[in-house]
Amino acid sequence: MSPIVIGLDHFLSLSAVLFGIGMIGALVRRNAITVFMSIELMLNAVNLAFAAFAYYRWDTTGQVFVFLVMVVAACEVAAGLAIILALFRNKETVNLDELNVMRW
Amino acid sequence: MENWLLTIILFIPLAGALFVLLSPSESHGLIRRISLWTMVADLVLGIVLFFQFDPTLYEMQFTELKVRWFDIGGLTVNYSVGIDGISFLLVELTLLIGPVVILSSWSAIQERVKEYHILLLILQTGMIGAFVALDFFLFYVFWELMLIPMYFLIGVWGGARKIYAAIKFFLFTMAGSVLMLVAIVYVVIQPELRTFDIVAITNSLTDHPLRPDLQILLFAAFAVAFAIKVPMFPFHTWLPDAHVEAPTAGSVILAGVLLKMGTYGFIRFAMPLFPYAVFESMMVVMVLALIGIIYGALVSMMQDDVKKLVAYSSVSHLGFVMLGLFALTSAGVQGALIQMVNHGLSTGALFLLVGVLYERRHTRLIAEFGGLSKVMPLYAVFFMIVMLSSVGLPGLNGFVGEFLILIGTYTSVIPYAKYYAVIAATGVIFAACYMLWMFQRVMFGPIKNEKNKNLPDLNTREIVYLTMILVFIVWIGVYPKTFLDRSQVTIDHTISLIEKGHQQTLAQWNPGTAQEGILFALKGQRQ
Amino acid sequence: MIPSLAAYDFLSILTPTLLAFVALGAMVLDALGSVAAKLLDASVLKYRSRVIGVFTMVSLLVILVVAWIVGLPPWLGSSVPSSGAFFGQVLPDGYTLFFNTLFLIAALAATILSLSYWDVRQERGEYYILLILSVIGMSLMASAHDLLVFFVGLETMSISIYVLVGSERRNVRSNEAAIKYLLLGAFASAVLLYGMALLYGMTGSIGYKDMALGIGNILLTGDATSKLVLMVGISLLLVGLFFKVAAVPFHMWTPDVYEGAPTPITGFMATGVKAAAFAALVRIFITAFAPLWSQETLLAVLFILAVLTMTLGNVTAIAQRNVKRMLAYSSIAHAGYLLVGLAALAASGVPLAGTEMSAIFSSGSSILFYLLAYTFMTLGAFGVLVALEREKQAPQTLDTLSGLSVRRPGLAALMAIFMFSLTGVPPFIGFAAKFYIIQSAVATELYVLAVIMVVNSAISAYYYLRILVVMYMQPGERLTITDPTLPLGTYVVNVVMAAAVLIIGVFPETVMPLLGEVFDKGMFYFPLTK
Amino acid sequence: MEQAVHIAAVTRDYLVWIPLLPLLGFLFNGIGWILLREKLPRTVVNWIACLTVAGGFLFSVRGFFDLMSLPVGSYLHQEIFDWVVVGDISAPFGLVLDRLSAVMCLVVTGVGGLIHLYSTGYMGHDHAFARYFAYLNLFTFAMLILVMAANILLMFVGWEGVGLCSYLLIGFWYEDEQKAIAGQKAFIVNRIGDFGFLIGIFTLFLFTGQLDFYGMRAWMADPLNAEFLTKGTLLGVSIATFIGIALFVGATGKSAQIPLYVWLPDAMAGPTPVSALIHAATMVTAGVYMIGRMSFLYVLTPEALAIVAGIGIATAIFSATIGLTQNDIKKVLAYSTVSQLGYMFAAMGVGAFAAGIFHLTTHAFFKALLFLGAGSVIHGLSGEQDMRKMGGLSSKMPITFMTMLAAWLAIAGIFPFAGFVSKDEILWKAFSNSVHATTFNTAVYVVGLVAAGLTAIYMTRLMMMTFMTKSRMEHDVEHHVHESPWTMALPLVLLAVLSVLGGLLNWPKALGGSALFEHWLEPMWPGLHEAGAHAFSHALEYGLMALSVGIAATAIVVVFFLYRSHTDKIKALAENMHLFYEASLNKYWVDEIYKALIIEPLKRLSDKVLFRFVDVGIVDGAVNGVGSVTKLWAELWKRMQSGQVQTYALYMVFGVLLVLCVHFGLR
Repeated sequence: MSPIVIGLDHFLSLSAVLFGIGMIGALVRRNAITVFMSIELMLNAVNLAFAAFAYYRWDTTGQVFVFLVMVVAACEVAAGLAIILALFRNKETVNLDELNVMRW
Repeated sequence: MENWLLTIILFIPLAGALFVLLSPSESHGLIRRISLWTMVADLVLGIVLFFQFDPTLYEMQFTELKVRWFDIGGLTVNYSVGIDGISFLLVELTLLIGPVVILSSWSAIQERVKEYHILLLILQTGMIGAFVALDFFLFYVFWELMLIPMYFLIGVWGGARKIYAAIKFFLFTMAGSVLMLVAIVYVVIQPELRTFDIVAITNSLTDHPLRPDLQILLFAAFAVAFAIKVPMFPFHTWLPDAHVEAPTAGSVILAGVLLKMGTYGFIRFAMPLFPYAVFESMMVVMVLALIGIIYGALVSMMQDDVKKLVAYSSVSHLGFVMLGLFALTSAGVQGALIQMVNHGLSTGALFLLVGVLYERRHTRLIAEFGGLSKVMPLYAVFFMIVMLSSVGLPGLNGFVGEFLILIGTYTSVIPYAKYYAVIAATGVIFAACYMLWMFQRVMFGPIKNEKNKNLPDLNTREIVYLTMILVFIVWIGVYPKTFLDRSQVTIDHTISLIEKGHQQTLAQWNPGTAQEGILFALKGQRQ
Repeated sequence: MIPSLAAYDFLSILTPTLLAFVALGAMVLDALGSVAAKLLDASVLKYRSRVIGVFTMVSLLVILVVAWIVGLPPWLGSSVPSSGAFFGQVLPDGYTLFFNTLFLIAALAATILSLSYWDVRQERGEYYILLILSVIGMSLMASAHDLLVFFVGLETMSISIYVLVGSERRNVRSNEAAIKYLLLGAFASAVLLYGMALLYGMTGSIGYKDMALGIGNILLTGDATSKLVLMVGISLLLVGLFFKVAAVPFHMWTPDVYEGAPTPITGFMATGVKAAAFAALVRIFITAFAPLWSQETLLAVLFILAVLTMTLGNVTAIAQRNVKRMLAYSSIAHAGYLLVGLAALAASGVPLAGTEMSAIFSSGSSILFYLLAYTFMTLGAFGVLVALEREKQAPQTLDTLSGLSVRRPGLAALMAIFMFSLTGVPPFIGFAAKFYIIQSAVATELYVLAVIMVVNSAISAYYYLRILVVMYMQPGERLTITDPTLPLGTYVVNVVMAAAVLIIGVFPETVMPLLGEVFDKGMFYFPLTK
Repeated sequence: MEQAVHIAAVTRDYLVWIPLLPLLGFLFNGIGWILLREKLPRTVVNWIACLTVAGGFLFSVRGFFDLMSLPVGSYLHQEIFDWVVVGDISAPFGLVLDRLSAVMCLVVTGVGGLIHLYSTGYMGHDHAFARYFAYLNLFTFAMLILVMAANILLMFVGWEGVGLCSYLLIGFWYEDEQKAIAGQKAFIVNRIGDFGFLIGIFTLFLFTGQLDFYGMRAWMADPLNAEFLTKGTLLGVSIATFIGIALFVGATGKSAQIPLYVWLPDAMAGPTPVSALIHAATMVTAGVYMIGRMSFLYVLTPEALAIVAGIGIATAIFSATIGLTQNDIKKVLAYSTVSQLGYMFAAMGVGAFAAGIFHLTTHAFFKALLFLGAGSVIHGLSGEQDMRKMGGLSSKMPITFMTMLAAWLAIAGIFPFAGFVSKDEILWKAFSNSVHATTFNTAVYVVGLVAAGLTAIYMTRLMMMTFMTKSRMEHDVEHHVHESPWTMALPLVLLAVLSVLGGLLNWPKALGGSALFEHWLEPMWPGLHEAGAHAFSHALEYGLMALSVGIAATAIVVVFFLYRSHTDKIKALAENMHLFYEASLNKYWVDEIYKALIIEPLKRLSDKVLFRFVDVGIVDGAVNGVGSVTKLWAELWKRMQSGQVQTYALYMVFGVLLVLCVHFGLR
């Protein structure tokens, strides 16, 4: 029996799975922070895909992209946490179900 | 001057609006005088136009001024205006109505006088523009431009259900015209046309018509827009509401000019551009027109509100016009055109008279009145004459139009023409019924209602503007030649265009329908 | 090889650079302000943000002027396509110039409105800095010729906007709007990024030009899997952009966020953000996705989304009583109209260099024109709202507007103009814009789309007119005017917008040829050759 | 088929004055009334009114003599201006005075003038006298237009014009709602007739391409064309017949024939002189005149003529039976008018055009006289119209009585009064003419004879109840009964003379006369030689005359004695013939039937069905329905916006799936 060669498809599948998990998390969890982290997970899935492609194409662009995504993610977290904090000050909760002052 | 005449006429009201805008809003007298003199000046120029207009030409006249406006998708939109026999009469009508409405609202309108007059003046420009525009884009701009002032006139100065009426009016018209917009765009970007020039398009499309099925689609798009304005039977329900709620001036303009936009659109655009569709849809249009005639008359018979009665009678009258247009005979179309003017005059006058009553009694319910001839004899005389003209009494204008339409239809070679004419002719009977009955209930009999005991009779102002209309009611009735001559050539030309276009369609596309030869069938009938 | 560093290559980043300096200046002012507050007394803080605001306003104006003075001549002058600056990652073309102008106008208006909006509320100095940063992002999005730059721009813009939306920190609605926008935005960016990743993987590049070539090759020679993955990537990328332009069903955030955000920011988002998103969208369409134009499926997607967006936006707007929320739905609807233009673009044939492209040009320029028109109308409308919120610091509903024509005739008249323009009635700019879109749609034989569009504009008449109804035809509630005199700025904005709406509406020639230029001559870059 | 006389038009410029003068009178009085109201001096109005008509009369006389001097077949003509001239439709405003219209003009202006004079007295106390005379002049104008019109379209102008005036004059005292409604009824019923008339005009123009009378006549003179009209069919009848019937429908309206006669009795609401002028002498005879005018068409279509004759004679007998029992003096006269008009149509129908026109003339004399007499009675009794409240006036109002006596004998057809000559001519023609089958002719004759008898009966009844029986007046009324002033008496006398001697105008050959009138009109009727009389011996003619006179005389005598002495017998008679009596008294309930079968259903249809159901319900309902459906969707989609972030995200996911599906599903 020949050893399994880890190929591009595997990386991609993994990243797809991660992305899916992150998406589901973002859809089902009710705590704003958790949802936020799920979204970070999606971003990381993307990073994985980029990295994989970069590696198999032997092309650095992808890796550069990964760095930028990380930076952007960091910024988003920074802004996001600040906003969540402000919200918590006013509403004493970060449960997304209770954020429905504005609807219809 | 000559080249600019039309443009000046077109924009004088707008200039007037500007002056009104600049004048202080509390000095009502000034505002009213400015607007009045603007309209009068326009009317005077209209008289100049009357004498400079050459009745022997069917081509557009006063077209010298043509300015490039802007390009779109490689096509040039021009500012180009002009009139031929068809638009000429309607423009003159509009110019005549102008001062009348200002006078009619002299004392009736007391709040927001400034805005009111600005809107009236803008509306005037819009209406004239729609009649004189020779560029499709320009036409559409004016066509829509009329909506805004009318919308406000109904909505701000209207009656109890004004908002409903105003929105209904706007949405109805808008819904119709947007489809026309698409159709217009489709037509102008046709590779063989590639222009907004109405005359050029008309000529080209009668020489090389569009594919038959396309013609029918486009015709439908145009027809709906115009049928709503006319209004033809199923699309008429905005009219009673708009009329009843609108202030007197609004109703007068609505009946006097705006409704003519629809019929004008048919004869100017829908019919010459899509001649094949005209013949294909003839049956439908005719039947709708007939329904309009009978139905409008019957419904108006039982109305308890005078304005509503007159509104429904408009449906009936405009039905006649449509009948005449689609009869495609010289007499029929000629009659239709005259009838447009007649309806503008007599129905306009009717609304003015109702307005006079409303101003005095603040009600329009027939039951509230009765025996007015006793207290308002002069009013009774005017009312009587106008009523008779609307009934179509020979010697007054109404008869000339209706007779020409009916005989034009009866002698037309289109299928079932005779039946159409006969059925339509019954409308003349019903007209007598509802008008006379209304008149009898309002003017005759003893004065039942105490409030009517001492109503003041017409004052000078009212006499003046009513007389302005009355003159033409009699003139057209006794000596219609003045007006017929000026449109005859154009109308014959237009009809020939439509027939030619139809023949061309049959020849070039060979749709293989039974329509062939309709035009020359039955010619032997007169052996 | 070394790319040519011709002077105008740097025009592409001129605006962002200048803005960056302005932001820096603003920060310095901010810092100085706080220091001064420490040294002197806290009362200084009251003026700090005002000062920064004015500074921002002035410098935005300057940049606008500079951008034109410096940008216009080379653009009109040259006919050679530039390979762009930074290895062709950004393109210094008329397109960029146009959108920079748009963004600057929006930002300028937003700044001025903010000045009058905030001086009756408490605020922080970062506000204007964030505003400037978001403009930098937008500018990058417009000039980007490379997914990387585009992404950076996008995020720069988005993150600043997130914070701006939440800048009324004491206001629950503001917070809620911010967090909703943030979460969904991040979610959308993730989707977008995933699409980018797949595209990169398939085409092996992130530059639009090379991507176009790659896509072309795959379509010609690729196997099924790669085609599939490619399509997934493209779809996800589009979805990310559709989110920003608020196309149904990616619009859900719009009403809430627009309602919660401070009104000037709402105006800014409705115009700037939407414009930026469309800038990127059109650019990617014309360059990177050029080979796809032959694909029915892409057209189908646009078709369906356009119909959904227009119809849902317009119909739902009817049910709204809160004016800001209503305008939010109306902005969705207008995104729909723009999508019609995009569909027309996609339907006008593959843009091979050297082929007859008048159709492309006209539909492209019609999109630009519509964006311009939409910017003016919407900013104007929000300007009026800002003015009203000064006298009644509560969400403006149809009830608070009632009788406005008596209370404030001027504002009412302005509002009326903007409403008619949004409805698309001549002689206002909205009509001309719609006309251009319809024309291009019909020209590319998208008749159904055109008809649906006009029917929709008829529907839209209903709710736009209702504002006129309450303003003019209903007795007003006797509302005591807290501050009868509006700051000059607001009036200036509103009047200027109204003037633009009227003048450009009557004379489209004032801008249209220029927009044509954007596409047909100059430096716009078409990747494919026969 | 056109006979030898060669038609030639002679232009005369004074023709215009005939209608123009009354028009001027109308303008003067009308405008005067509008501006000055009662302040306008009464005498001026009177003079203007009468003189203008008199002037018209003089010009008519001039035209008459002019015609005499001209060769047979030529007619006077004046074209004033182009009226309706469109495409191939040419209807100039032109007047024609030929032998036929000359007669009519003389009648209209002559009798009309007398009635104007009479009115000056009759309306002496009315405050709106200026308005009255304005209307009266306008009527004269319109009637003259009708008579002198050179083309059928212009005739229609007059046709509707007189209708208008009758509307105005019936409703002259508009404060009384009933009067106003009566006027309205007249106008609308006439409109129904005019509908037919219009159709006639259209068809005529469609097939002949002519509107001008003499143009048509010339056109039909061409055998080919005539054949085209007779052979060609429309809706199953020959074109000529179709046109003939359509035009006759108009005539039934204007001249109050079955089924459109219902307006005329109500029309008595107007001032009595008006009834005399419009609803007896002139307007109502317009239909007869029209048929005479169009004779060249009718000779082509015996079918149409048969219908005319049938309807005419039926109307004659029908309304005569109603006249028997009416108690309102004017109502009796009204129904008698209807009946007499029926006679005229019968005459036209059997092709005895001259006889018809002649009866028209004599009838104008004696019926006008009867009305004026009745008017003077009413005037004298200060407004009383019910005959049961009269009686014994012969002594109190001698002039009125004497003159009415003449009229009575005339209409009853007693030798040698005018009525006798004209009526007998009709009966004889009906018997002898060969246009129709003999049976038909005989039927017409017999019915006519009966109707003549009935006429004698109800007229006698009227005379008895009014004048000769003992007074049944209320006391205060009786107190100031007075003979009318000379202005009213003079016309009575003149008309009486005419009623007595009018017969001489057309004294039959059989009685050694020369039938002047008939010869005078001869050139007007083309192609009647074939339709001429069977050869009958004079003896037969004498016999028939004697018969009719005898019938009339017996009727008179019987009724006279009944009313003189045996009033109880009358009651008994009424009792015996109870059913008939009721029916006749209630005019056979025709008005009620019309109301129930036509008017009410129409009202219900237009109100309940068309307006409330169709218009408000369906059409407008649909419009508003669209609106509310849209609103419904709006609410629905609004609810989609739950406010929960993750649902939004979920929608986005759906969106992604949608996009992917489109991408791949469409493969």
